[in-house]
Amino acid sequence: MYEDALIPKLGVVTQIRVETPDVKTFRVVGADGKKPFVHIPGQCAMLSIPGVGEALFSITSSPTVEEYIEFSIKKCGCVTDWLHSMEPGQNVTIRGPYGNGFPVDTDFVGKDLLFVAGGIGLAPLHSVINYCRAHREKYGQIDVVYGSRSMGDLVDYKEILDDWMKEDGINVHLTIDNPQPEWDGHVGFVPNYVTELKPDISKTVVMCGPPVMIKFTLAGLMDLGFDRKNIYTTLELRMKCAIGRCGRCNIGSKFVCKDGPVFRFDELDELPNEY
Amino acid sequence: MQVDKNWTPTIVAFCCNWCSYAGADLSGNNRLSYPANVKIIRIPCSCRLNPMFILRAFQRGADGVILCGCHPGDCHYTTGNYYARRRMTLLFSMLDYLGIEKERTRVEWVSAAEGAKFAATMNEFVEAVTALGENKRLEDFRCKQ
Amino acid sequence: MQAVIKKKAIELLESGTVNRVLGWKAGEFFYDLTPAVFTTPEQIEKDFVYSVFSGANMSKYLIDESKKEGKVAAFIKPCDGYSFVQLQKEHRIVRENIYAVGLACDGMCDMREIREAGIKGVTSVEEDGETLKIGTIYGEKTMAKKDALLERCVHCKSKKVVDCDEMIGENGEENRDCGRFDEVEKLEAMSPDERFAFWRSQLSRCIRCNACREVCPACSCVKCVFDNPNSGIAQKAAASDFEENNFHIIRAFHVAGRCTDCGECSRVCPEHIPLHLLNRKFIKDMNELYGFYQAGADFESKPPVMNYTTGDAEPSIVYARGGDK
Amino acid sequence: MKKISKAKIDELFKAISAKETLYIPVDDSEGQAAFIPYAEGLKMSEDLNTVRSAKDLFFPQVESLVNFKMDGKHIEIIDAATEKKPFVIFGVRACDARSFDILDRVFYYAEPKDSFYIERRDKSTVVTLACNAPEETCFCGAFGIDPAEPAGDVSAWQDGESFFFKANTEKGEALLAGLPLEDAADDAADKVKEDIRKITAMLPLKDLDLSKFGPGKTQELFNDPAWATLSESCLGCGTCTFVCPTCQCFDIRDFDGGKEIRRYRCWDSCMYSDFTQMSAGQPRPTQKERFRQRFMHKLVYYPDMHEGLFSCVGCGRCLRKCPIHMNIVKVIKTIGEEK
Amino acid sequence: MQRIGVFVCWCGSNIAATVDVEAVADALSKEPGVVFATNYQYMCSKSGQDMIREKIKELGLTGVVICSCSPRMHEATFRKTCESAGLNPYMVEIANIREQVSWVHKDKAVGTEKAIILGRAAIAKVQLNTPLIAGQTPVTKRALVIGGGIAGIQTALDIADAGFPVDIVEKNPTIGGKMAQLDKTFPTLDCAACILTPKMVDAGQNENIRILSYSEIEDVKGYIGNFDVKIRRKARYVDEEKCTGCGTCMEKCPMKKVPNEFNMGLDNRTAIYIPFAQAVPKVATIDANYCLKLNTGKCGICSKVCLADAVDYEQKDEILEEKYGAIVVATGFNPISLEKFDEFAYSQSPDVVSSLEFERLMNAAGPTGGTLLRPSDKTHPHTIVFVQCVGSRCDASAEKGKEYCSKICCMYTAKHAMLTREKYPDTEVYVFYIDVRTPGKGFDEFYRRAVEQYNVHYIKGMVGKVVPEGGKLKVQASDLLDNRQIHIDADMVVLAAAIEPDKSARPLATKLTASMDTNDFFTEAHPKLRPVESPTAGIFLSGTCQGPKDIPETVAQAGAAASKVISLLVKDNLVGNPCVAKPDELMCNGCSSCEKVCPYGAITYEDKPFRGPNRTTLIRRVAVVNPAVCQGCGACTVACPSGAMDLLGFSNRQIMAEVDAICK
Repeated sequence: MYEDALIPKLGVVTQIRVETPDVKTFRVVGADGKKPFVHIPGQCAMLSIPGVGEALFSITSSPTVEEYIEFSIKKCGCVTDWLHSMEPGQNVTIRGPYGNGFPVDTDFVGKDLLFVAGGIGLAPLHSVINYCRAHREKYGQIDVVYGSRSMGDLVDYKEILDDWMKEDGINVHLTIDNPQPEWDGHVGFVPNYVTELKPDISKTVVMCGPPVMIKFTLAGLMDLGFDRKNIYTTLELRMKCAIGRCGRCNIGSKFVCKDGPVFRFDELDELPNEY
Repeated sequence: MQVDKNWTPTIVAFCCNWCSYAGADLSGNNRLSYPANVKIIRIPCSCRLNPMFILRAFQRGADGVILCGCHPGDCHYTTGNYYARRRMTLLFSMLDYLGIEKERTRVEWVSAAEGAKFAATMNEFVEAVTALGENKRLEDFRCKQ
Repeated sequence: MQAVIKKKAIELLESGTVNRVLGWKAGEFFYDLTPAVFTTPEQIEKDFVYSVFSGANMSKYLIDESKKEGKVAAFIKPCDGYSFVQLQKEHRIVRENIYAVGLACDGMCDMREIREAGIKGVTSVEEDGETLKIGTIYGEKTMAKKDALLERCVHCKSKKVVDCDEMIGENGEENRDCGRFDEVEKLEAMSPDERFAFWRSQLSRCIRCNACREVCPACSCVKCVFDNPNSGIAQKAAASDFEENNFHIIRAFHVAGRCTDCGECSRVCPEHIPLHLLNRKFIKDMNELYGFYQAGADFESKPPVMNYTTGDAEPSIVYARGGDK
Repeated sequence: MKKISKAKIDELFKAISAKETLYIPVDDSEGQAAFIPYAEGLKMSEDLNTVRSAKDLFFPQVESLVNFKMDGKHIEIIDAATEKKPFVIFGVRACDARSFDILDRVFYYAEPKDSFYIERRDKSTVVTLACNAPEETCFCGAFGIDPAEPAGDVSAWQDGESFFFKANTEKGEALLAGLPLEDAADDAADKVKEDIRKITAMLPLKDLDLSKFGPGKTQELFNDPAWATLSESCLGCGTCTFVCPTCQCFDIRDFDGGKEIRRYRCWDSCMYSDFTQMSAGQPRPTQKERFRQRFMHKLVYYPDMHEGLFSCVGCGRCLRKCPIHMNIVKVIKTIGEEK
Repeated sequence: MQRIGVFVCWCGSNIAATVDVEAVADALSKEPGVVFATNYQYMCSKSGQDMIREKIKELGLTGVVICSCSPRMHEATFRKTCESAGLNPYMVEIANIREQVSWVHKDKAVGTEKAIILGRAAIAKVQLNTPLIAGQTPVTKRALVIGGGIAGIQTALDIADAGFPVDIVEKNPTIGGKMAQLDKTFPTLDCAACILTPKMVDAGQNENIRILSYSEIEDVKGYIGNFDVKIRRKARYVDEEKCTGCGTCMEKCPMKKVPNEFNMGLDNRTAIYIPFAQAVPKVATIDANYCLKLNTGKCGICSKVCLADAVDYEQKDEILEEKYGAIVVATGFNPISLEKFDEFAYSQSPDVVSSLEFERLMNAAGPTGGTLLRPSDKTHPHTIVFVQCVGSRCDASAEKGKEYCSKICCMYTAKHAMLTREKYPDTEVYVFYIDVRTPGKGFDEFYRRAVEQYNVHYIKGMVGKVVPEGGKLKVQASDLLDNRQIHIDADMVVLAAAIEPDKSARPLATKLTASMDTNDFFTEAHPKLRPVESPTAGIFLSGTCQGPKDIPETVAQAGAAASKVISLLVKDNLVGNPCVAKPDELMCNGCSSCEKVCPYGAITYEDKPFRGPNRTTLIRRVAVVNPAVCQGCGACTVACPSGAMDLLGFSNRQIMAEVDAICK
């Protein structure tokens, strides 16, 4: 078999979990039944269905999981539609991991971490949060602010309730956009909730979510006096190769696929505003 | 041209729902046989046939494409086959201009009562295409094994 | 001519008739004029050029320009004029926002013809009657202007500007005897094998750069079927012979009856594929089978592919025409 | 240095093509030069350069990556790569020879490596040819390229009577070793070089000033208002990209042929509106952003990533082929002019 | 991806004998998306249908493929079956393995292979099917009849009789049309007025009928069941409500030299007039072209003498806006202008008349009070030559006249000849004809009576020239049967002028987006099966606007059109065919290509705002298809260069998927 980074490996989807009406989590192993590769939290992989297309997804499972990798995927195009319609046992092709990932073993060590996520934006953070939970001793306090349109749109809700919220040293703050009869938690948009919580400016912040959420949360954090050096986010642009060659995902001289997808805001400030 | 004795062409027949598809059914009702390599695709009217479909068929391995519709003047939608007639005339002329065998494409008007004509037309068309051999000029190598 | 046009452009700007002028802007060399929008008399004085290299058909730019604030002045050569009218018929341009100045034209030159005549490293050109005096880094060369003309000008079908607000120069007449179908006839006279070989040798050079499509005033679709992932036939590069043929056949078919034969597709093709011969084949067939039709010659007529008569020729007429197998 | 009389050039071509495929520039029926495999009777083009650059031979417009077979839930991955045979390209100009360096940094040296490209590069021998008659559109000098001293595995020169050859690499030496060549003095081509340099000194674009461009200029140039006017008439076609020897963007697509699904990559252009289109948005929504991307990449981003090397070689193809005559020289002069 | 169930039918042995149904089901079960495949003896039987229903529910099928007989046979059946199981009926596809496989191919291996391929094609199509829901549109229960001749009157009466309100729009001051001008009618020779005027009165008095006379159609918008029509009520300068039709104004009007169109200009009328005694509505109208008051400001006599105070010189045109569910076109015909037929001296001698003029000359209410007198000298003509086919059945290259047969001329000429001979036995009557066409009940007997009983001289041949000379008309003609030249000195020559659609028809057709043939006759939806409907849904055709007809045919078609209208208006809602064209407005250019080929006028354009780059808004012209009007032929989908127009149920991708599956 010819070897090239663009030639994928075979994978098998062994489990599909319905998270929300439009998000499913797919568990993938290699053709040999083992975990296809080792990754760093925040990295991505290319999944494809031959004839339908190839697309980049962030890996949602923590590197600490030894058996498989997982992807939480929202239905929003032809590849995702196809993935959503398939059943366990289906082959897919996979290549990766790609990107830089979060500095979990360097910059994050010893820091208080604040994770801010909106909707499907939890997917890339899920991997980091679980990694940090697994290496709890390396980090300070962990806060998670997570919001969605409604209760039904909260990804990983069960895990958050059963595991995260029951754990010491991790505070989860959930919010939904509009009131719902079954909901007794916070109601309101994520950026406002973050400001309401008045996080300490020494925290390292990791954000992922829709562009408006990022924009207003960032503004809120700036008002609180945060340093842009301590705020991270992950970006998404159109990609074909995911290895810095096809020429699509550059922002100025940086490729999102290779130099990203994780960027600090002070790094982004140096780049042209084209993302 | 060398023709493999066992080779049979793939023929796609686009038939309008109102006349020709019914004509094809009638040739079935009357047990008038025609070669099995003719496969019919039902379209509402001959004017639904986009030249893209014809080229697509050749790309995917068809050796002949035939369009059957109501006789001019009898279109269920009054004017559909008149448009189809102009479009196909121009398309066939263009294919011929590109050096693609003009015998591979054909338009035939078959009414719902002309079961015999349908069968005869198909027999004759299959024969003509068989004589031409495989479609090489509009094939796509990626659709072959 | 250039002086008159520049004067007119400045006059239109200064009188407030228009707030900008679509024209040709000087480049690095005498021949590389770029379509540009001029907003001040100073810009026009400095950079506006009208010469035998102002061949570009600018009517397609009017699709966007005519939808902007205020009126734009456009200079319309006869062949551009057909596209200009055709685009109006297709409701693609807002006529009220355009001040159209018709230009009498006696042919535009093609740099490619000059280069193919073996003249290299050109730096200047001077029109001396029917001769072009061409300065090059390898010394001065001369060439008859008629040999340097664009293909479409050699077979100029009309010198008539169909629709304009005023003319510079005398408006001319249609010339149906321009011989533009001679090449098509030559091909028709060949055997199918020869024709196939001819078109393979041409179309196999296609690099699918889409220049023909992007420059074509009839190809003004919001999104081309070949770019639309949902069309089922989207393609980016011709990955097989079939796709080369398919693209050019479908493109010619989509513009059939709307193509004014402006010849831009062939002018811009980096591989010099005679694409106009495909469009002209359709035009010739339509003329012969359904009566003479010139797209963009009027505001009312229906293109032959969107029309019919009960007595039209049957498709089998094709078997009777063209060369034998 | 070696030489061969011009009358015997066919013998040389025959000798090379007897061993491996030899590509030479040949005029086609419409007078367009292209690199095609040598066969007896083919004459080398008189044109300075081919319409498409020599990059095609290493990075072809369409390249099969892998095939798949689908059967129910099962996918089979099938090798699509065919073994690449060694080949020689003859008559590559100095500009195109530089373009290989530029492409190498993306496909050859950067991790992960591109096996397809590397295999072709490794199996090829590049014979360059000095430019006796540069065109007015040439500006390779602006990038420090000397058309009288082309790089490549073998450099070649021609005068009225002979071709002269000098091997620059081991591969080049190996090629020359087996060929029917005569020995020549080391300075045999000096007269040719001198003539060429006389001409390059007269080229109209010889003084193209690139000082405004290069690494670290992103912030300075990105918001220049001139991008809007320069891109105004751009049609958004891919001509410049596809004739460019250094453009390397590609798309990866699947084609379901019914029997097998073929995954291939093909050239793409950052000038196309769908290049960066996502279902959620478009970071380069108008032609201005797409146009700017192409030139910023060549003049700023690429140099940023690759030690100041510009991703343009001054071959002049875009100057000749752009349907509306917008090109990198106009961009350099407009954006680069003192404000 | 769909979850597809495949059901292969044996059709007893009809399919199973030449197709290995088990192998077909087995092969198809392996196709992508197929979750279930089976075969069964009679899929269309109750138990077969029950199985389909069960499997849909049990397996949550989203698509069904049935390999069976022709879809023309049982597609509707299986769609209903699936619908009853909760599956959208348009998620069903049929692979025709009976008529197109088992019945035409005798070799079982060959048949089985083809059946599998057709099954694959159906599966490939179903993969791309989308649930379709037929749209419903409410129906305005009111009809519009355009034209108040016998066709319009009859249609209106029949619709009104069924209880629906009808408006008749008539451009003239009265209804009645051409039939009102006729004297007697063939072949029974009863008087036209005697049979027509009671109908006119009925129409005038019917509670459900409103007659809008002296009115024209200004604009038509909308579609079947929901037309919005603007009607121009032309100023008649007389208040219709007040006018009693007493006629005093006509007596006093000083402007008496207005050519009387009702009598074909053979006499005069006044500027204020009621066209004829039995006019409905019987209301005076001022002819603005001739009225002294309106033209010079001086006069006003009619106003002074009107006891009802009905005259209003200030009246203006009014625009009435009404809603209708159906429109009937009954615009009728006119004889062609004879200007181009100079050889018959029509414009040189007043004694050369058209048949309609002759009709008035014979009529008791006509200019001569029913005595046949030559217009020139009011003397009794003794020799009359009738010329048939004047302007009918002409060569297309002659550039005058019509190519078609006007159908009624043979019979009315026989009638004229017969009536002349009966009233004035001393008159010699010659009829020149090319063919005498008398296919109709009692027609040929009638013609033979003219020849045999009344001794009318029928001569096969054409009149070459008529020259007025010394009070006579020198007729030169040829007798084709005897092969000789004939010269007749006639007193009168009567020309059977061809008939053509009324001039108002073409602009009206444009407003209605109804199609017309090259002769300006309205085209019917199907020449055989839908002869009284226009291809544009909701537009119906009555009378000669569709083609030449005599009175009984006209009345028959009028009734047929009325019944079609009634069957439309009784519905509260119209359920459409969901397989209609659908434009993708993001792709649409608004270039109008689709509109040009749509035979139904189903496509209109709208300027719509779209999101442009950088938060701008772009206004673009895009096509809008009215699903209530579209019939789903697909002509537009091919005309559309951008591929924006697609046909639901037969989309580009669906058809290409079938092609792919077949050619695989």
